[in-house]
Amino acid sequence: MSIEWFLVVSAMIFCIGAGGVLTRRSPLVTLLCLELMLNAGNLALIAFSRMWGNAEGQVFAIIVMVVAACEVCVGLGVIVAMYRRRLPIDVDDMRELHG
Amino acid sequence: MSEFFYFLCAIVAIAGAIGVVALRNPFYAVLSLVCHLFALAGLFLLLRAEFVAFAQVVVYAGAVMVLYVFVVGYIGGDDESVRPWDGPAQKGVALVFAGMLFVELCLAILGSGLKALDGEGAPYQAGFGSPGQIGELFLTTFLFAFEAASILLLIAAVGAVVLARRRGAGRVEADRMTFTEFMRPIGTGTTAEAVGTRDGGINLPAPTTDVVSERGREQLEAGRGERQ
Amino acid sequence: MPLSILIWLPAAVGLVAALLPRSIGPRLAALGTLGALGIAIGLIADYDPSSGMQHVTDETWIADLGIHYKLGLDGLNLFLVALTTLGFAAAAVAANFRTWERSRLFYFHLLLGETAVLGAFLAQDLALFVAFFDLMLIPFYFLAGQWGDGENRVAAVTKLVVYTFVGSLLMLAAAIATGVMSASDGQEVSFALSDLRERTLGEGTQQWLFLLFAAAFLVKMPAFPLHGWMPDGYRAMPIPVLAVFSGVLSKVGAYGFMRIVLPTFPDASAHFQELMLILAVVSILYGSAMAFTTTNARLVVGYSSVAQLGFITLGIFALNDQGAQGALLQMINHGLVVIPLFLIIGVLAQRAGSEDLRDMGGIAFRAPVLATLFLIVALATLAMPGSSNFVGEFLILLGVFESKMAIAFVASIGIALAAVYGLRLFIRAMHNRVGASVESREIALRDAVVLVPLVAVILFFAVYPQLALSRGEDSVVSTIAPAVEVTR
Amino acid sequence: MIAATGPHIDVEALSPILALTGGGLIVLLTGLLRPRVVREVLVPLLSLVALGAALGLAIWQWDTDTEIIAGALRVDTFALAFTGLVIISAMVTVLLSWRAVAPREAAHGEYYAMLLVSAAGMAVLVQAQNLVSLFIGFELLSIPLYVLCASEMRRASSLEAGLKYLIIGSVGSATLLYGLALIYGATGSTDFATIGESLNSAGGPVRDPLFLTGLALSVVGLAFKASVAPFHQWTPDAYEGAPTPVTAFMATATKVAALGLLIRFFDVALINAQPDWAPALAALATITIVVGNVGAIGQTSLKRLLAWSSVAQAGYILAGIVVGTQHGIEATAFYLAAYLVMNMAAFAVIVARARETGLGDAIQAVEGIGATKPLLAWPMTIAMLGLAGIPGTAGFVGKFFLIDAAVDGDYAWLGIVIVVGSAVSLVYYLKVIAAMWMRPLPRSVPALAGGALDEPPADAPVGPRAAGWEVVLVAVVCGVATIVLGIVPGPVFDLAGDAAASMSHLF
Amino acid sequence: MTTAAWLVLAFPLAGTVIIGLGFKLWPGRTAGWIGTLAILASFVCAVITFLDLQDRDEHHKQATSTLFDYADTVGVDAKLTILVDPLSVLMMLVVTGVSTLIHLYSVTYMTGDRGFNRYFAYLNFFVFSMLLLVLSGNFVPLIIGWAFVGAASYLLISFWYRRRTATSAGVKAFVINVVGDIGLMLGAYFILREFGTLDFLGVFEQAGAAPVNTANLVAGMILVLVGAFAKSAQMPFHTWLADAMEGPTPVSSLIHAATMVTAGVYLIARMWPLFEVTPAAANVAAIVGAVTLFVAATIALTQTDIKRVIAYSTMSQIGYMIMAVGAGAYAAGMFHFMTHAFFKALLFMAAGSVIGAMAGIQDMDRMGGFRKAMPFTFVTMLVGGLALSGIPPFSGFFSKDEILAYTAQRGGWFWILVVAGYAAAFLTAVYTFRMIFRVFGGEPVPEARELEQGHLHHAEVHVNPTDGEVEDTDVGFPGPEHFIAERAFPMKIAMGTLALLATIAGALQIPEVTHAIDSFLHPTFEGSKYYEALEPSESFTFIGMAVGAAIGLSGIFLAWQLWSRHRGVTAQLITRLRPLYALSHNKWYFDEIIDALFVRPAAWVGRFAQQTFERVVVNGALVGGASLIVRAGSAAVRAAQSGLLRSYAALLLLGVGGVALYFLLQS
Repeated sequence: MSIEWFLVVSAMIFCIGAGGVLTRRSPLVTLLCLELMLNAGNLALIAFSRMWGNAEGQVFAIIVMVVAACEVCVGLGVIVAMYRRRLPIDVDDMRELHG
Repeated sequence: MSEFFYFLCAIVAIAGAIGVVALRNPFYAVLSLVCHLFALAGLFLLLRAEFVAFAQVVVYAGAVMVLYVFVVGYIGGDDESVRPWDGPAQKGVALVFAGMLFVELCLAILGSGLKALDGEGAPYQAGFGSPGQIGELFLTTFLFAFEAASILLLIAAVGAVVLARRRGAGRVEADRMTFTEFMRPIGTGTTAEAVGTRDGGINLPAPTTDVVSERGREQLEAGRGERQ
Repeated sequence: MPLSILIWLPAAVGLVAALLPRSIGPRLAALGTLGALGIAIGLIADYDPSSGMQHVTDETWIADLGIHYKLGLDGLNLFLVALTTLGFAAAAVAANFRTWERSRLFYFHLLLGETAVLGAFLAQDLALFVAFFDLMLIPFYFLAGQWGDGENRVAAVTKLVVYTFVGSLLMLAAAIATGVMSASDGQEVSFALSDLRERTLGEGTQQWLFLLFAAAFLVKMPAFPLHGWMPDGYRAMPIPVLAVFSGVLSKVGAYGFMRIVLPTFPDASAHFQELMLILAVVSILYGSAMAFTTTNARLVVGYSSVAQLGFITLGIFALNDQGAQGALLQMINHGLVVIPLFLIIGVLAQRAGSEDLRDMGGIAFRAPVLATLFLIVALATLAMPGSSNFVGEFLILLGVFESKMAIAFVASIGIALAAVYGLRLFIRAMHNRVGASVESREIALRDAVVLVPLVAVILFFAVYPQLALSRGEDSVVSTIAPAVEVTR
Repeated sequence: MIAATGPHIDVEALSPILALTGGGLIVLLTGLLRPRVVREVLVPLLSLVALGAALGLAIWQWDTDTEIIAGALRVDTFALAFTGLVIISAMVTVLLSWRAVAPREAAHGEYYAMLLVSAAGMAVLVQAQNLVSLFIGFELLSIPLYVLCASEMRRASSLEAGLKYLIIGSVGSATLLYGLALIYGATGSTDFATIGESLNSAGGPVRDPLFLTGLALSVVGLAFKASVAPFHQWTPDAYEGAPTPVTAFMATATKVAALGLLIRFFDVALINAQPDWAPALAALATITIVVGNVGAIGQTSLKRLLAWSSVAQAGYILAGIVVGTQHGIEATAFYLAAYLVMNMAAFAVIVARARETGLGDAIQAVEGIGATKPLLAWPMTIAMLGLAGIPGTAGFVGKFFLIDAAVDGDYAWLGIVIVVGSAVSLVYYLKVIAAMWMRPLPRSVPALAGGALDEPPADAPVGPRAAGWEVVLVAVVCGVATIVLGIVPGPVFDLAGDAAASMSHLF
Repeated sequence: MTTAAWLVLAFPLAGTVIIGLGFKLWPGRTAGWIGTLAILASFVCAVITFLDLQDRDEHHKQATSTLFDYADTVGVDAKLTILVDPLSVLMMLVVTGVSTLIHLYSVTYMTGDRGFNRYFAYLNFFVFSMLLLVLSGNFVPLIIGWAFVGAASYLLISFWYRRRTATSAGVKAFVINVVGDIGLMLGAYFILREFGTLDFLGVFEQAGAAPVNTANLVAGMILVLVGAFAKSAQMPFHTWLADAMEGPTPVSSLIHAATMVTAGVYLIARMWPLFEVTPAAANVAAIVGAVTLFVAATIALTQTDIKRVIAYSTMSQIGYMIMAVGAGAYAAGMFHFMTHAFFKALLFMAAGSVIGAMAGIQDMDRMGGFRKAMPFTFVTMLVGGLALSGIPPFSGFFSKDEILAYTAQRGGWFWILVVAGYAAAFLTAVYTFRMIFRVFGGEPVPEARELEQGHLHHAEVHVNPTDGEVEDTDVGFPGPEHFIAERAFPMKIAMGTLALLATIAGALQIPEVTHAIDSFLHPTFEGSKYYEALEPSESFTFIGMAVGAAIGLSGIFLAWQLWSRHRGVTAQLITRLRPLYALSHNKWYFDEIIDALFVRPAAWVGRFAQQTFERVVVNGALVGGASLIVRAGSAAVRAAQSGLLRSYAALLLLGVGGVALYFLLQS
């Protein structure tokens, strides 16, 4: 299996994630889409690390996992806080700030 | 064999991704993400990244997703309502943009002059991607990243607590107070309380003058009025 | 050194005055301006026409950019400096006879303005000039915005500032480009005018730089059709401020042409000569036409200034000695007449309760002194032979006559038109029947205190314009020499 | 079995970052103590101390030029200069936050800890020497900011700002990540030095689509943080929603870090490809200047206005990077310093007025203060004039320097774009000045002479209150600094010169 | 000798300053006497200068003196120089002399006017300016004097500035004079370019050598002529003169009859060396003079305002002079200038006296039968009239006929001019005696009767004679009192003296008998190709004189027939010759033409600029357009800032795509 195949898959996942951010209104799901994008990055990293035969990519990937986890928990924290304030959990309703 | 395995994982991964984007119910979306992650781990294995794959399954598909499920459960995972304005148009736009990006990325990947790209990759030497190698890298070359990541995790946790901890109505904390009052410990709303050890109930609706007060609003309206 | 003192004295005094109690501050400010005037007169007295640039100060300001704090006095700016100090002194004294709320702030801004204008006139470093040129406007923004007349003064003055800054900032870019591009590789970048003169730029470069500079200066003057800010802006300003603004600041633009554009971009100046001349002529005719149709006394003077600065531009772009000399003299003259004109209009507005010519009239009989002063100023404004303004226009038109005869003929129409609006202003205010709500009163002593000296200066120059001409001649000729060379 | 031997750690060079992170942890722990005096006095004080220490160490290390921790970071004058700017901005932020609402809401210890860590992240970012530390620094910077944005949890708009910033920000960092991945793929290394070698080596992938795309994506990620159009849209919302001190921090420090990294990226690593990327950057700069300036017109919220203006300013600064000359770097560094003081003065005044009136950051809050509060009115005026680039202020010299660099690098037209933008910007800067000096004091707003309180409005737990001396102090100091930088820029120029010089011999 | 000349200038100036500064102090008529004395003193100095000049030998009757450099820079030598030679001395004498008498006249005439002091300040200022004009030896002072007299005339025309008619007339006069100044200035440019100096003597020396009719010089001299025409009310710049009658009568008599309006004649005579090398320009002068003298005469026939009649006759007489100097008959021109100064000033004074009797009314239709009531005025008016109509032995006879004779001597088409001259001479006699008969002949009007009873008529309410508007009583000038020669001694002296001069002045230059003027002026015109050459033959001269006398007498006879013997015939004539009458009565429609050609277009342009251009282009396109663009952009950008997170993300992705695309294209 040549590396390109993996890369194409990762590119596809990345774009799907991006598309998800554009389509989904629930911030929860938006966060999931962000996860997708990061994972696409991970896949690419791993593929390249395989390609060059050095493990730097894998290390990077692990760091990315950490980062992803952090983003998730902060993101969820905000969502919960909004829920506590009885705010609608819907990105289209967050329009107090505009113009 | 590996081809079959590759296609299996790839298809599942992509399907999972699509599921995340497509399924209206957040709960299902999470589940399909989990599938996606498993498939991805498979791909990692194909790329000889055993440790990463392992971490992926344990940390990611395990821990993180559980967190998700909790939150979804907490705030109620009911379906997204369909709004009149984000019908096909919105999806179309999304499709176009994502598609454009995909095309560009493919151009980049396939158009690249790097020979290695359509090779199997560098010859495999033992221990590649093994926990040992990764760990060594973490303790040598990427020591700093490793430490920094720990700080990052810490601060993220703190942040999450700050954001998500409970708050009830409490007594107003005056802006000025006597010295003794000032020195006397009271409910402060720190992490300590957030995790509910002591007098967690007492929280302070702190002064909100940075917020536009009602009276302020009236004045603003008045102001706008006389400007127009 | 004396130049630095002259420049910074007003700002310093203004700062001190702003900290002193209300009773003393304004008086001190007026004294400060008078002090500056004194210094300027001293400079005229010990000026030596033969020996070029004098009292030169040259300190490195920003070494990394090759910007110097370089000042110098020569025949070109000598009398303009004097005019500036005179104008601001008049304004400060006149203002002292009125009460302003937050008066100390008022004088602070006024004197800051004086410092900026003096700096612009005395700067011998392009970057320094640009800095002062841009700074100049800000105090006037505050003056007009806070103490101005009219309901929508803020909008008007904002328009003024933005409009003029479009020009000024374009000039900023052009100035930097000039400095950088003129430094051929190996040379240290320098903005000193003397260096820029030596380092000639390519024809094409000169041309677009010229246009940017011209934009700034024409807006500042203002010249047709870039005077859009003028009507509202003039209406918005308090009279003493307006007097200096129109009398002094507008000259900086014309001065810039002579000091910077002609020596630095000689080829471009020659290339755009016709364009500028035509623009100037149109300004003259258009300004005059507006001046004898508008009924607001301020705007009559405002538009007449457009015409007068048209004449000055004409003289500058005659690109010969006569024209330049005339332009320089005319700058001084116009400043000298416009300042008292606006002060008089202030007095008239008090009498008539409005600045509209239709509401004025007939106060000459009860106010003969005012009428006489006004008459002298009016006749000087319309460049009646025997006034210094006439000498200025005589030289200007002579210059144009020598270079582009046809334009001289067209421009001379402007003189006749000037007679029309000049007399119209005077008669509508002074003669005919007494206006309905006009209170026919003689000029008050406090107004006379300011006006009489100004008129005296006008009369002096009318009798002996040679004073300015002889002092200016050498510097003017040598400054514009590069451009003259090109046209030959 | 491989014997793992840890790399040598140059503690001296690392010390500024250590001070920041360590300080963050200490503050966090101190915040757990309960007496109010601790939370409201000791914690900010400790943060200031930590920052001060970091700044001192940075200055102490000024002339070092080494790679530390196995090439994870590069500590050189440039990095230290930018770190210093970040730290200063953080110190000001601490002062502005002292009596603000946000820390009480988010609990003081946590609030200041996050501030410090974020600052540390920025320091890492500008010192990063390989892709991994770059990315980690990027996240270390962002994640605390997400939280800080949302930290005024009683205010819906604060949460909204937080979530928007978080989601868009994460998209940005995902893009960055993918870009970095591609770069790694194209060069086979995460270490800048190695990347640089492979790029400059004959037949290197400089023109390889894989690499260029990676470059594009990472540029976007960074441009996003510097709020360069068209990646600016989070800026106004986040700035308006966030607590004002946090806004001040984001507006200044984040820009410093992001642009610092952009400089390393383009003017050092990719300097050989300058003809390729310069036009794109120039185009982005133009768009940014235009969008920022027209966007700011007609805003009634001061924070929002400053947000748009910060977009425009980013455009100006980008011009310094476009030309890719040492002169340009110098100009950028100087302008960032000027920009920092000017904005801080403005934000300090906003904080003060928001506390004194119930009007939040609406422009009405500053109406008529010229007559009553010179100590606030003058700094604001100077800041506005400075941002507009009026002579006598740091802004003028900075712009002069930038245009000078642009012309010098044959981008004269960019210089003209800058000045046209500045001319337009006058419209809204003057609007603020006019509000302060040329409009009467709104009748119903309590004028607090010397912080004398009158009856607070019924609906606010604590009504209009004194601005607090430290805020006024910040305003005045920054105002004065703006003027001083405008008249004697020499010293700061020299520092910027050192910083730029230290870059020239990197790759 | 130049010192005396400087003093001539100094006294009137001093008078102006003294009267002006002390305008509040001077009681009663003091200011008037100061003014008169000042002029008298300068007259004395003029005489002294004259005597000095006479002492000099033929070839050194010329002196210049420079006070200081006025504007001496970059090749322009504008010095404050005076040139004293016979020509300027002659002018000096006449100007100061007549002025003295008119000041004297004014002292009573203006008594009671609330602007008495101002009046004399202006009048002295005028004399100063006029003397500066005639004395200056350099173009710049010449132009200055030229403009100063214009200003003075403006001030005095709109002296009664409560009258709109007066102020507008003043503006008209001033503007037309400014046009003249511009002409003079541009002419000076040409001369400067040609000869490189503005000094008269310098120019004249080189002029002799200059080639004939070079385009530059012709253009220059024609521009100079514009100046002369504007000042001397020659066509088409004459319209201001009639309106100038708004001024007090002595002003009309001094400025608009005796002195200022003849400046054009002086100028052409002064510039003779240039005109002789540019015959083309000189011919233009001669022709315009001829046309003017004829047209003006026809207009004068039908005017009913007594002052306007005299004004048009002034135009016509100046036409004669211009024709003369244009044709090269310099001495004749100057001679006629002198005699004209006498009798025309006299006529105006007499008219003033009549107006006084009519309590400010100037309309001849309401006059009549004053012969008995005011004999002195009648006699003086008669003397003036006879002189004007060229009846021997009155002065006008000799001067006018000399002009015609010399012009005829040029031969060729100049004969046409001569014919016009004789025709106009006839008309002159007619309108002059029309005036006299209508004012003094016929049935006495009530005012006359009242005066015969020994009481001077006073109107209870004063009205503006031009438009019948009631005078502004709050300020109340013109003064409530008015005077007639019969009752005011100073007026009598002034008029008497002038009457005497008007009678005998002709003796100075009787053909074949005396050549006083001729020989006196000779040094100035030394080297002129006409001055000696032009010498009409004896017989021709006498035929001319006979014809002239005959024409004059027949004109008077016709006038007697029409306005004294068969009154009322004129009415029929008018009905019969309606178009001619209309043409003449409407002054050949010059005002209307000029109005249509210049005034209206200018006003239209002004209105267009004001109402349309300023709004549409200057504010609309430039200011509004720019701000519109900016605001539109702002609206767009802020609309994009919708607050919708997903649209932000979309734009971000778009940006990503764009940037990525750009970089891909770089590969």
